[in-house]
Amino acid sequence: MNLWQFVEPSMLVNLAIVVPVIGALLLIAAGNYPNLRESVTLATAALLFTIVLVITDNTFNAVAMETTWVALFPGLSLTFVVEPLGVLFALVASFLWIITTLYAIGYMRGHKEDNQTRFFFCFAIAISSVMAICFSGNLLTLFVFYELLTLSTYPLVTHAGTEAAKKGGRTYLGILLSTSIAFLLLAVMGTWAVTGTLDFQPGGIVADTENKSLLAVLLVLFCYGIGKAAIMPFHRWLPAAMVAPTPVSALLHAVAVVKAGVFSILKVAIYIFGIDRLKEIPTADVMLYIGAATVLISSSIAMTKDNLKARLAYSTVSQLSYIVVGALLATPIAAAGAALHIATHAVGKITLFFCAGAIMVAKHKKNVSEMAGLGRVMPITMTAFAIGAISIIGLPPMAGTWSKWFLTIGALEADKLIIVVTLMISSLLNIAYLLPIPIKAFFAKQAPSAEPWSWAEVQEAPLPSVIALTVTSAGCLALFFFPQPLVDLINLIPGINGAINGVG
Amino acid sequence: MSVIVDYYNYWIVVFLMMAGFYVVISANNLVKKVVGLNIFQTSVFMLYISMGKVSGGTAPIIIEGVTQYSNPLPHVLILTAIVVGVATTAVGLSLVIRIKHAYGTVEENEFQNEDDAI
Amino acid sequence: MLEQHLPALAILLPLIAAPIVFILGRSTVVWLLATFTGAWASIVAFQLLLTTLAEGAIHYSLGGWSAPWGIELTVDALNAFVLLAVTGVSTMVLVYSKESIAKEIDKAKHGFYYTAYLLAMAGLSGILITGDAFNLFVFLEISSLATYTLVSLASDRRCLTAAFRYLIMGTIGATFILIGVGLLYMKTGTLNMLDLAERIAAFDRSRTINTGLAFIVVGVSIKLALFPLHRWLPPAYTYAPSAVSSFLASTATKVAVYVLIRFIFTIFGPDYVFYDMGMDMVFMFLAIVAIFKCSYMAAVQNNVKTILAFSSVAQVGYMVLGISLVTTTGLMAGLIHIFNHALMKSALFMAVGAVFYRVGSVEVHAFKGMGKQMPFTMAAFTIAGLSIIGVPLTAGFVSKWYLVSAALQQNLWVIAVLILLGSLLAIVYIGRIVEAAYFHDVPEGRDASKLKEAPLLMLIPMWVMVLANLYFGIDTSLTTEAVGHASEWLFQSTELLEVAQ
Amino acid sequence: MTEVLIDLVLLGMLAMTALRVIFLKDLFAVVMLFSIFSFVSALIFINLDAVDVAFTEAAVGAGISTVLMLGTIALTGRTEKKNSHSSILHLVVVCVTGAALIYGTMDMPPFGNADNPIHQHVAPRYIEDSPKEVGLPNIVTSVLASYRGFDTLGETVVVFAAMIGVLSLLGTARPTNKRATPESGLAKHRVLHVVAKIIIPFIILFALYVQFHGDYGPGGGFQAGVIAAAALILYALVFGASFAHRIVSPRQLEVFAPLGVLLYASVGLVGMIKGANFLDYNVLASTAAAGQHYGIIIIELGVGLTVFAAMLGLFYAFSNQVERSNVQ
Repeated sequence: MNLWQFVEPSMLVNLAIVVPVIGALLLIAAGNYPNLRESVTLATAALLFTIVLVITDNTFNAVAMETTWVALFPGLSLTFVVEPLGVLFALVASFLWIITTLYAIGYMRGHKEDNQTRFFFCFAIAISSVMAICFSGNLLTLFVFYELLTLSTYPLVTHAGTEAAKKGGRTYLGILLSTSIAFLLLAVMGTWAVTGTLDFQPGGIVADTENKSLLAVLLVLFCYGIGKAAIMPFHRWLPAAMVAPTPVSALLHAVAVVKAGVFSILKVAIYIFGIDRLKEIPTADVMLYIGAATVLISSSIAMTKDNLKARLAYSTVSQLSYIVVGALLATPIAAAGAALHIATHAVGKITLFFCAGAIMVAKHKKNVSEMAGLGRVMPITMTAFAIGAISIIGLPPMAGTWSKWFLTIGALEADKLIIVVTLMISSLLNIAYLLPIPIKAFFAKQAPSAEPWSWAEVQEAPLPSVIALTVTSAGCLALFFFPQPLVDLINLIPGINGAINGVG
Repeated sequence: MSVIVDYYNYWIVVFLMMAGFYVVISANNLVKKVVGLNIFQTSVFMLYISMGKVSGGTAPIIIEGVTQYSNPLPHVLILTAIVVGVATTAVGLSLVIRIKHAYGTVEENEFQNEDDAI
Repeated sequence: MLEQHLPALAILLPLIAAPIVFILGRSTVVWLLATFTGAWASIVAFQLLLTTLAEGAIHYSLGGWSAPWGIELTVDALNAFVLLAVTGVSTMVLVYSKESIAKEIDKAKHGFYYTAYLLAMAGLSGILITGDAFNLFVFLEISSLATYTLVSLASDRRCLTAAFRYLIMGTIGATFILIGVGLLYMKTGTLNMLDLAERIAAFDRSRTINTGLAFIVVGVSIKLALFPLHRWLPPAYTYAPSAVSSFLASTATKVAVYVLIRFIFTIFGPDYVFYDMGMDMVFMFLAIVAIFKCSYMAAVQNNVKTILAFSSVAQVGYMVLGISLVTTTGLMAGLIHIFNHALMKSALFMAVGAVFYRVGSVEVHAFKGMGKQMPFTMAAFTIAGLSIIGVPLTAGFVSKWYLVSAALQQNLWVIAVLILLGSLLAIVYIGRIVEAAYFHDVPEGRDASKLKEAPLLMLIPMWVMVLANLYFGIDTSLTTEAVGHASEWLFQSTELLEVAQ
Repeated sequence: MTEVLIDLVLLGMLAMTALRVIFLKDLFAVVMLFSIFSFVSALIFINLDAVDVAFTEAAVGAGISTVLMLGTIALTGRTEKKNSHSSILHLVVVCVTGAALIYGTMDMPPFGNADNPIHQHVAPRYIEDSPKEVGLPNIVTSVLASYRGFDTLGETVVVFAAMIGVLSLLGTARPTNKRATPESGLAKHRVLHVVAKIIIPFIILFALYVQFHGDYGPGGGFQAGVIAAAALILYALVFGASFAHRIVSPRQLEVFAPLGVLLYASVGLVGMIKGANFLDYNVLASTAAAGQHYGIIIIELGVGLTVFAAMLGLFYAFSNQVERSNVQ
């Protein structure tokens, strides 16, 4: 903590955005020396995490942090304001960046990928954009960095350069860019035209707006404009993005990018519409049920996928809609649950992706059907997978329990029984498509090999990768037993106001 | 009747303009297009000169004892416009010659078929 | 001493440099002289803009004869702003020209190139600054004749037919303007723009004035390639030498848009044009059709220069759309897009020219693998392309923002949606080229080792334009201040006239 | 009434000529009809008191333009082929445009009425004050060279631009080879030789007269330049281009044309140096009147020089093309 005590609190926000960029430039300079390059990346990630920790500390101490860069238009600037929800997301993203970097080093080397410098560079730029999204003080800033995030992750998706990668990249860019320009920009500008401001304010900024049907349209535009939230039918980009190397899928398409989407929706719900006002908007319910439908449909699709990453991708689509549903239920507890789900789903899903990648590197297996009996060869990986899967399903003693619990309570509070039922069915579906994988890995009937299991059989992925997935699976457990810090943070969000004090 | 006396000049000029304009847009031969352009422009010059006329006036060169002169300003403008016209004609005709060298024809539909038109 | 003569200098610098360049012939000195002239003219334009922003309009009576008897140069925020864009971009294209025309134009004709270029610049500056309707016609013809020459300098024979078509359409347009100005003159007896405005506002609307308006609008619309009068533009931009395409795409049509604005707002007054004559609906309809039809046309072409040419017509649609909204914000959007579009299109055409320099073709397949072979060129193309699409932090985003705001201010949600959908089409046509550059290998039979990065003298101006795209996408103070002043003044002036009435 | 009658007859002739042009396929006839059109227009201009304009139209339209067109059809063939595509759309466009114009004439000030706005505003000052302010009896020259001198500078630049365009397209005339010379021109026609030798000096003299007398009567630098060019064109036609090149070579023309523009502009610059606005002649000499006089003489020279060089240059370029194709 002492590291940053001489820096002004507001300056920290700038640092959080700029440090990854500097790191990116440094690692380009170190491009020809892989060891140096990766040390730079790790160091940057660690540095960023410390910055975010200090910001978190300041948030608890109610130190106001904001900074303005440049006025893009008269009365509209690129502004960054720290608020608890953003801090939560920043914490998750920056912490997982360290782990992912560690993992990526093992993965990329193990996989002998080309263009590793470009890979790490784009990765750092993407993280910088995510930080900017976390701390954005108005919708314009959010929009600007939302687009930057799309563009900076595009080279990562198409990293392999194969025909499939190109096709995936086209879908990725096409959907994300189109929805954001056609819907999100329109929504942002519509808000600007209606209210005359774009600042995120506690309680929302549309309180004085009489025209409800206009707000209804705006809400739909926001929900679909934020294509990164992957609400059906604009979810196709996420499975398409799975052609990327696994670390990318892990951090960006389980954590940073997709969470940037649902984070934006949460932020719009809380700070633009305001939770109270949201209830009165007719389309909130419509979008709520579309979200619920997305939860169920994509879970069902996930079951049909044999490719592990594709299955995980559809699982992600489904879980993202939990958060959308939480935001649109428009009760404080549901919103808190949604916020918490950002963190809990992140650790769970990243663990699963890490495992998928580790299997790919170690055994070159992509499909679920080939993974029977893998527990003998990769016991650590498969154990981690089981932990992650249970967390995603939402069973104790894993982190996912809490967020699903609050979401369900929120749905009950809002008198939306259909949503409660949906959540229950979805959990069952989760069990159906996730749990069989570790179970078969450990207990499937193998070809008659009477040999008792021994360590000699073990063929794990490279050490850095194994460490990474161990850490995240430990995280799943830790967040179950010690969720209090995160809960405290969420309680600071205006509109939630300590709604979930009873936990722990 | 007075309408005719007042405007007959303009009407004929309009007719001339449109004749020239028609040749420009409908002619297939590029030389004829340029001729049409010239007729079009010359007729526009006549519009200007017509408006400068004052009945009973003389050419705008100061002579003792004359008080009624036609308006000199349209004349000045048209002097300039004539020069602009001949300049355009010269460049246009040079292009026609080069097109003849390049395509062997100056009929619009023939060279359009040779290259895929945009 | 020169301060008081700035308006005259803006025209005279290129005008006097042109004959000198022609006498000097075809050496490197000529290039230096032309570039120097361009740079000086840009500085003059910048000074003019600062002066007008600080002190208001400048009037300069040529020959010492006051208006309306003599010809007056009138500089206000509007034309100073456009002048800055035109001279600035022209200068950068001049820098770029040296290497580019070495490849594309016969060495013996380089002297003609620079002379015609400077004449075109002088003509465009003259159109922008003059305060006299007939003088505008004269400068219009100077710039037109010079551009016909420039287009015809390419070695592809198709440039000849393109130039001829351009000449016929351009001359018809100019003659229409001449007829229109004649009709106005007939009713008012004056040619000075401000005097015309006063007298038109004072007279009752008459059929003659209506016809004059119609002819001027149609004539200018030909010049600015407003759909459906745009047919001359794509071939001209496609077959002209790359440097010329870059120059024309970023200046000629922009100046024509300026002329449209000047006639509508300063001379006729928006009340008359839009409320009495209902032209706003016509413009809006044509602009929307232009955006979609020509963006679509751009998306299906195979020649990159044709793609960019159709894109230009579509972008002109955005400018006209801004004007047709008849609000200060709408006009600001149109004006800002004049400036920003000049920045992006010049950069794009420069990048295309650089590829032509190495590959010798501008078909989309010629771009395959260029991302690796010519990284700086293709990066420039990509960034400028993002600007066309309207991605945040580029100049194109600023234009789009104002345009959509203007539409929303008027509660025209449909228009706002259409604007945004239109920019999706830009993703398609830019995306195709970018994809070819980055995701394909150099085709078989093309020696990749020879496809090096473009020469520095092409890269530098290209990147200056790219950086300008980024700069004006982030720091919009200069552009918004200028267009804010300009559009407020344009609307105000008509109100003032009404009060006087 | 006679004026009106003459006007009507001439306009009728124009209308017939224009109609013939539409339907004729023989391009030679079309060009000659255009020449007639131009010439008749010049007569109408005289009838409408625009003597300077008439002079110019006759020299340019009936003269230079016709020569250039004839040169072109000599290269491109003299008949227009049958036009296959439908022209109904064109007819509609033309009718709509024409209808708009007729609609516009409905509110026009009556033809020839001295109370029309254009005779009341701006122009009166030219008529009443220009003899004092500029000091020339020919008001057109005063307005052209002084009040609207900037237009005329522009006009000179247009001519220069046209020359640039034509030369870049057709190439600068190369010295023709010796063997081609006898066939070219009209070398065998003795009568022409004699007549030309007698006429050419007078034409040049006339050109000089028009150049310097433009202040007092119709004429000026532009007309003078065209006439002087015509003298040399005649010489080239009769004796062959290579002889004409010996008098004024294409290379010299390429220097004269820009020099004329520079001469014009420099008058303006001197005014600027002397502290007045660009093209303000009042400061050129001790009194305003003398200043105007000097200024106008020099700029008219500039115009004359550029126009002469450009017109002759155009002719050289065109005739060079014709000769080259003859040689082939």
